[in-house]
Amino acid sequence: FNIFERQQEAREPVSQVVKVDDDTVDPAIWGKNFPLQYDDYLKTTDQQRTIYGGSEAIRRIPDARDPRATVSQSRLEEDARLKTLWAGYAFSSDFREERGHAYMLEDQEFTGRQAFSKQPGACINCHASVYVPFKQLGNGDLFAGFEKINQMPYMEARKHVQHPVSCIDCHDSQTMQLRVTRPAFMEAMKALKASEGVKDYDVNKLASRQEMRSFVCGQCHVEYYFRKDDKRLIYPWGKGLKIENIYATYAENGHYDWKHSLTGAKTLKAQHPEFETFNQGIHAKSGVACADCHMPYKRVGAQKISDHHVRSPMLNVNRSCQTCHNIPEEQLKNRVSEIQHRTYFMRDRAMEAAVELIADIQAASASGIPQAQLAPAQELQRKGQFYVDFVEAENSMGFHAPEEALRILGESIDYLRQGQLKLREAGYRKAEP
Amino acid sequence: FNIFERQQEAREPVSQVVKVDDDTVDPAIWGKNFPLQYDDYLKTTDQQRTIYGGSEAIRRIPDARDPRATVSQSRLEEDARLKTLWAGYAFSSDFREERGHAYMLEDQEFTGRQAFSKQPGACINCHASVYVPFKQLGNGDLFAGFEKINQMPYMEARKHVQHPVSCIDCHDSQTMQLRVTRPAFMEAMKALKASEGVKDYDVNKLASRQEMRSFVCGQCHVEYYFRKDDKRLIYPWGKGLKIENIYATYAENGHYDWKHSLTGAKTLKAQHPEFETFNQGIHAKSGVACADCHMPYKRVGAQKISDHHVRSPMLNVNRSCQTCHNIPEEQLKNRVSEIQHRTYFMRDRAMEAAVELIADIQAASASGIPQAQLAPAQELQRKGQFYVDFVEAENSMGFHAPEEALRILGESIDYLRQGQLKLREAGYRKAEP
Amino acid sequence: MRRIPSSFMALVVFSVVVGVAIGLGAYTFIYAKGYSYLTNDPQACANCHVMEGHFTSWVKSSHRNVASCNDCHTPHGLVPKYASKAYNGFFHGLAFTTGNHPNPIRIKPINHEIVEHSCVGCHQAIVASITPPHQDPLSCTRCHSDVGHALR
Ligand code: HEC
Ligand code: HEC
Ligand code: HEC
Ligand code: HEC
Ligand code: HEC
Ligand code: HEC
Ligand code: HEC
Ligand code: HEC
Ligand code: HEC
Ligand code: HEC
Ligand code: HEC
Ligand code: HEC
Ligand code: HEC
Ligand code: HEC
Ligand SMILES: [Ca+2]
Ligand SMILES: [Ca+2]
Repeated sequence: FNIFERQQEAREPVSQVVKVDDDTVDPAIWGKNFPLQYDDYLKTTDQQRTIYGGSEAIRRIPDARDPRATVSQSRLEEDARLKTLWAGYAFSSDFREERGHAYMLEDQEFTGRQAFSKQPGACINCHASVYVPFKQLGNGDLFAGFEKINQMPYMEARKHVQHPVSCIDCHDSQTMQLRVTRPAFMEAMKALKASEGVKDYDVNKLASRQEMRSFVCGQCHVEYYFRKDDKRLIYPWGKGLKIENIYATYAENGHYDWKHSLTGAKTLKAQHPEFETFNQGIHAKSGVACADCHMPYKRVGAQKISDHHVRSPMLNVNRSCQTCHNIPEEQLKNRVSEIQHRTYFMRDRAMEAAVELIADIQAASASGIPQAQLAPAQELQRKGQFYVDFVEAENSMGFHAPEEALRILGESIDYLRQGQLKLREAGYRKAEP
Repeated sequence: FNIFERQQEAREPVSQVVKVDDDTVDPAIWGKNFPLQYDDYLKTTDQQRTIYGGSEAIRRIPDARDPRATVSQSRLEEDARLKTLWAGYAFSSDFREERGHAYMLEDQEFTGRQAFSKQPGACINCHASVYVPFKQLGNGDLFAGFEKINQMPYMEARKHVQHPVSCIDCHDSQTMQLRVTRPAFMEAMKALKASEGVKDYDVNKLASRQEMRSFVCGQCHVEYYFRKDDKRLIYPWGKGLKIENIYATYAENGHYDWKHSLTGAKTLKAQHPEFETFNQGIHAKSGVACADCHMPYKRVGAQKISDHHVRSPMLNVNRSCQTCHNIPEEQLKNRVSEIQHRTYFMRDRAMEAAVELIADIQAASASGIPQAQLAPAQELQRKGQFYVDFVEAENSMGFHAPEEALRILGESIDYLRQGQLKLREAGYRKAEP
Repeated sequence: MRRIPSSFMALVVFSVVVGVAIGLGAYTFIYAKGYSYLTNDPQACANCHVMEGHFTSWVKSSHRNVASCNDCHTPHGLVPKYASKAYNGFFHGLAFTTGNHPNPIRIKPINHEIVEHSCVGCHQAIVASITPPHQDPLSCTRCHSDVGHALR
């Protein structure tokens, strides 16, 4: 009966029921050994909204192109200005609130963006369990397999994977120790450390356990780009993790994601820079890791385990926050929503400035001002828009680093408004309304 | 020797050596009963710089108008743009880093601002021990005495006071309980609470002890104005403590501090809004009070006393912060300087926008654009400049409420840049350089 | 599991040195009740008023009935236990007498390490799955900082 069982559990926390090795992709097999973690892992199918996070399950009728019966709410419908910002780019066709890990593979395969333009195989890197497929494609060489997938068209790459992120992507199969499996992340960390004077950094050898509790997430929750010549997936950290470092990297290599269809500017799309942003915040500086908040410990019987139901901490405040912050749940929620509302308010001002600048460049161009004289404004659109997008695309609405988010938005407004001024210096004058 | 003494102390903390009553202004007399607090109180003559705070003692040769042998560094010399912001106002003639309480009376009496224009008696309210003088002038009625001082010219009011802020300004002489003594603060709190739906709020009756540990400072470390018609000293909190509430109050009553001499805008000067800013920060929201950081408990033998050497916590990190933050001193200092550097960086951008707008209005006006068409830009100068000044004048360089400070600066930039755009809409075009 | 931190070896050596230097320390040790360190009574710790805050908040803490000061603050095993007590008793007595210590008091790394070991010592069962052998230990107090006493 109960107590006896629990004492058993306590003594022998890990019961090896089945053998798992470095080629076992299927989480159900790992789940035989670790049923508690596996049960929670399966729960990432849940959908529940918080003020700015979580996600809402919207029913839809499956069709031939897209068999999904539910999707998340559309962010483009929530704020139509985003379509103006991304005019001419796949994101303007379909962009939704992200949801739990269980959906990552289908959401990628069936997003409207696939219909807008052909997507590259490099996409797969963060939407599936790729560790074993990489090894297989590379004949045992992870990096070689990664290169191969990068070169494929998406639909071909898709055939090589089967599962969303799985146990093997974060864990060593024999020790269950955390480890990273993404070549792009390993390279980027090496470049980052090199910029700080540390040579030949090998993240799997040198990172502490506490660092790994963030690094496993940093494999995917990061800003990235595909190098124009070879579609190579790269995390742009060679000059540092801050937005100005990343922007400097793009300035140096001239990268742009697309040519803005309304203004002709060579624009950039920022994508989920959670890891970069989190690192500028007080929690990272205090040694707190992603897993502390998004996979807090929970007690199950006589054991403490990491909650593998990765989700918004606002759905689990008690475990996620209250061990460190001994204040009532209501108050903690207020703290978060205050930070988020403030960020949203400034994001709104920056978005307003962005669409005004875009309208102005369009009008100025239409009024016959030559391209050479539009260039300074286009340059400021590129920069200001990347800055506001960096906060917009980051998924905590400012919480991960509230001050950094506001700093970035303030700068964004400055660049965008200065862009408008440049056009006036070039002779543009707004028509009377 | 040491240990024996300490055990004695523990037993008898308060020894009433002399009688002190509600008319005893001289702190030396109170000091007979509380020598430990008095000793620390005297130390506010110390001058030591921190990165953004404290103060530096600059020697000068005393002269007939100004007998001071030391002053603090000039803020106008540190950033000459301030003179442009305040053109035509007394602050553009002399504005220095504030220093310890011991100097408050002399610094006010001899500031260059006194020579620039006649200052009102209302100034005295926050630079001297006025409680007993108010009572005397009002024949026992504090408010009546306050009204009288408000009406006097500064130099006449000066004759009625003798000491900088003293024990009686914060303490009840019989119980040593905290209490507030400034009619302007009592009125302002009543108005503030009324705006929140609480009628007839009496701060000395209703405030908790922990609140009082901030309110005694909020008597002076606040934004204020002199009502144009009767020179009445008022803290503009009738619509709330946030900058937009304060600005709305000024918008409603049409108040302005001076007419900007370069642009003709009806401008506002923000002054030390520590209390207002602090209240928007995470510390206030967590129940931390001014005294917790600026007058931390210190142990003297077996007694715990409040350190009456009111100063920058950066000179006293162990006591000021480590009671709550169990991290190394170096790390705490880094946290503070990171917040401050970020604020300073954005303040710098906002200042730049402000002087550009001022230059543009000047040039637009010189180029013959009529006043009516300058008005929208002047209005935005008034607003944007007040916003940047609100952070500039606040003395923690953002620390008291880092996110609020950045939000305000971001908005400031938006207003100022929009002001520049308004001028272009009015036909102004910058001359080629 | 409960490996003794190597720094304890230094402690043992130290306590021998103390034995020699005891002449100097005796005054402090006796009159400042530094010997309180040698007992298990929490009241004894509160003999020094700088410890009072810790004592009074321990009384209100979740551990008041299950762990006293020494259960957390001294290593388990007789030699290291008394070595650490001599070390702390001596230095804290000295610090108390001279008043020469930070206030609020800051725990030193070596004593912090002892505390972390104590947590795992009692809670071995429940934390077994999160403290696998051969991996860096996680700091318990990073999350559970106020289990023993919140106030300082
Ligand atoms: C101190 C706690 C904390 C840490 C550490 C932290 N987060 Fe978060 N995270 C939050 C909160 C709070 C939110 C906002 C949730 C909401 O709005 O519902 C959030 C939101 C998110 C979201 C969007 C969630 C949703 O429900 O839509 C993602 C994705 C995310 N975080 C990933 C990360 C990653 C990756 C890291 C580490 C690099 C990290 N977080 C570190 C607390 C944290
Ligand atoms: C292999 C890539 C990958 C890894 C590794 C990864 N994530 Fe994610 N994560 C995603 C993708 C993709 C989504 C969006 C899935 C979707 O919307 O279909 C996502 C979604 C999320 C969400 C949003 C859930 C919601 O309800 O909105 C959170 C929170 C999150 N991840 C946190 C983490 C944390 C914490 C870690 C590390 C412990 C982590 N992720 C590791 C790719 C990854
Ligand atoms: C570096 C990792 C990474 C790469 C590469 C990546 N994704 Fe994602 N993707 C994520 C993460 C993390 C999320 C969840 C956070 C978010 O939505 O902002 C996500 C969310 C999504 C979503 C759900 C939300 C939405 O945007 O509608 C779709 C669809 C998606 N990705 C498609 C793609 C496609 C198509 C590509 C290739 C062009 C791609 N992803 C490449 C990491 C990545
Ligand atoms: C990252 C934060 C974190 C760390 C590190 C951590 N814990 Fe916990 N601990 C928690 C949370 C959250 C809970 C609550 C779980 C629940 O309520 O289901 C908890 C619960 C517990 C409990 C059980 C409380 C009960 O329900 O009776 C014990 C005992 C405990 N922890 C001890 C430890 C020890 C010992 C360590 C160090 C080896 C440790 N913890 C490290 C966060 C942490
Ligand atoms: C996105 C990353 C990620 C994935 C995927 C993942 N884990 Fe984990 N897992 C973690 C993290 C982070 C920890 C905490 C490790 C630590 O503190 O050292 C953890 C810890 C564990 C532990 C140690 C005990 C505990 O609960 O802390 C086990 C066992 C475990 N995971 C099993 C699994 C299984 C089984 C799966 C697949 C069903 C899985 N994990 C998938 C990130 C992941
Ligand atoms: C492992 C410990 C830990 C966890 C878990 C944690 N925090 Fe924190 N939090 C800190 C530390 C440390 C600070 C820095 C201030 C300090 O030293 O007290 C902090 C600061 C904060 C602040 C003030 C920062 C600001 O910008 O105003 C807020 C708000 C906050 N945390 C909310 C949360 C919320 C919400 C969660 C859960 C989603 C959470 N924290 C989880 C340790 C933690
Ligand atoms: C959580 C701690 C904390 C609280 C609470 C706090 N302050 Fe401060 N204060 C600081 C820090 C830190 C600085 C920056 C000091 C520096 O830069 O040297 C500062 C700076 C100041 C300065 C300028 C000091 C100088 O050396 O130039 C003044 C004046 C001030 N605070 C007044 C107040 C008032 C009035 C309140 C309450 C309404 C308050 N503070 C609340 C921490 C605090
Ligand atoms: C009677 C008005 C008044 C009261 C009450 C008052 N202050 Fe001040 N405070 C001042 C003035 C005036 C100065 C500047 C003096 C100068 O520069 O000559 C000042 C300066 C300071 C400084 C700057 C010291 C430095 O080195 O730069 C700090 C910090 C400060 N006050 C904090 C507080 C705190 C905390 C309280 C409440 C416990 C408080 N003050 C109460 C008027 C007051
Ligand atoms: C509502 C309270 C209050 C009133 C009224 C007030 N002061 Fe102050 N004053 C302060 C505080 C608080 C400081 C310290 C903080 C600072 O300098 O920003 C200060 C600082 C000063 C300083 C030293 C720093 C500097 O600005 O060079 C001078 C001089 C000064 N005041 C003069 C005046 C004069 C002249 C008047 C009347 C026009 C006046 N004060 C009215 C509260 C007040
Ligand atoms: C600017 C405000 C201010 C002034 C001026 C001031 N005090 Fe205080 N005093 C405080 C505050 C705040 C406390 C903390 C009270 C509390 O926590 O209830 C305090 C506490 C005390 C206490 C109680 C014991 C302690 O140290 O906490 C004594 C006694 C005391 N003060 C004496 C004096 C004497 C004597 C003077 C004049 C030399 C003086 N005070 C001037 C603000 C002030
Ligand atoms: C009486 C308690 C107390 C004191 C004293 C105190 N703090 Fe805090 N501090 C807090 C609390 C509570 C939070 C909110 C986060 C949390 O809950 O841990 C916080 C948060 C912070 C943060 C994170 C906020 C942000 O914006 O990033 C910093 C930095 C900080 N404190 C620095 C300091 C410094 C420096 C001092 C001394 C000048 C100080 N604190 C004094 C209680 C205190
Ligand atoms: C002789 C007076 C005295 C007694 C009795 C006393 N302490 Fe202390 N204790 C001090 C002093 C003084 C310090 C500060 C030492 C320093 O920081 O240098 C201190 C510091 C500490 C520290 C943290 C500093 C460190 O070195 O890590 C701990 C833990 C501690 N004491 C625990 C205890 C325990 C447990 C007891 C009872 C068994 C106890 N104390 C009895 C005076 C005493
Ligand atoms: C359940 C465990 C536990 C018990 C029981 C306990 N403590 Fe502690 N003590 C701690 C921890 C943990 C720390 C370190 C806090 C940190 O680093 O965050 C600490 C730190 C200290 C410190 C150093 C100062 C500080 O606050 O960091 C002193 C002094 C101290 N304890 C005294 C005592 C005394 C006296 C008692 C008995 C009345 C006692 N402790 C009981 C766990 C305990
Ligand atoms: C002497 C044994 C002992 C030591 C040492 C000890 N604990 Fe405990 N602890 C217990 C017992 C027994 C309980 C159950 C108490 C109860 O149920 O009320 C407990 C309860 C807890 C709880 C759940 C109650 C709460 O406060 O949330 C946590 C968490 C915890 N311990 C963490 C720690 C940490 C962290 C340390 C080290 C700093 C520690 N313990 C040291 C015996 C100990
Ligand atoms: Ca989501
Ligand atoms: Ca100063």
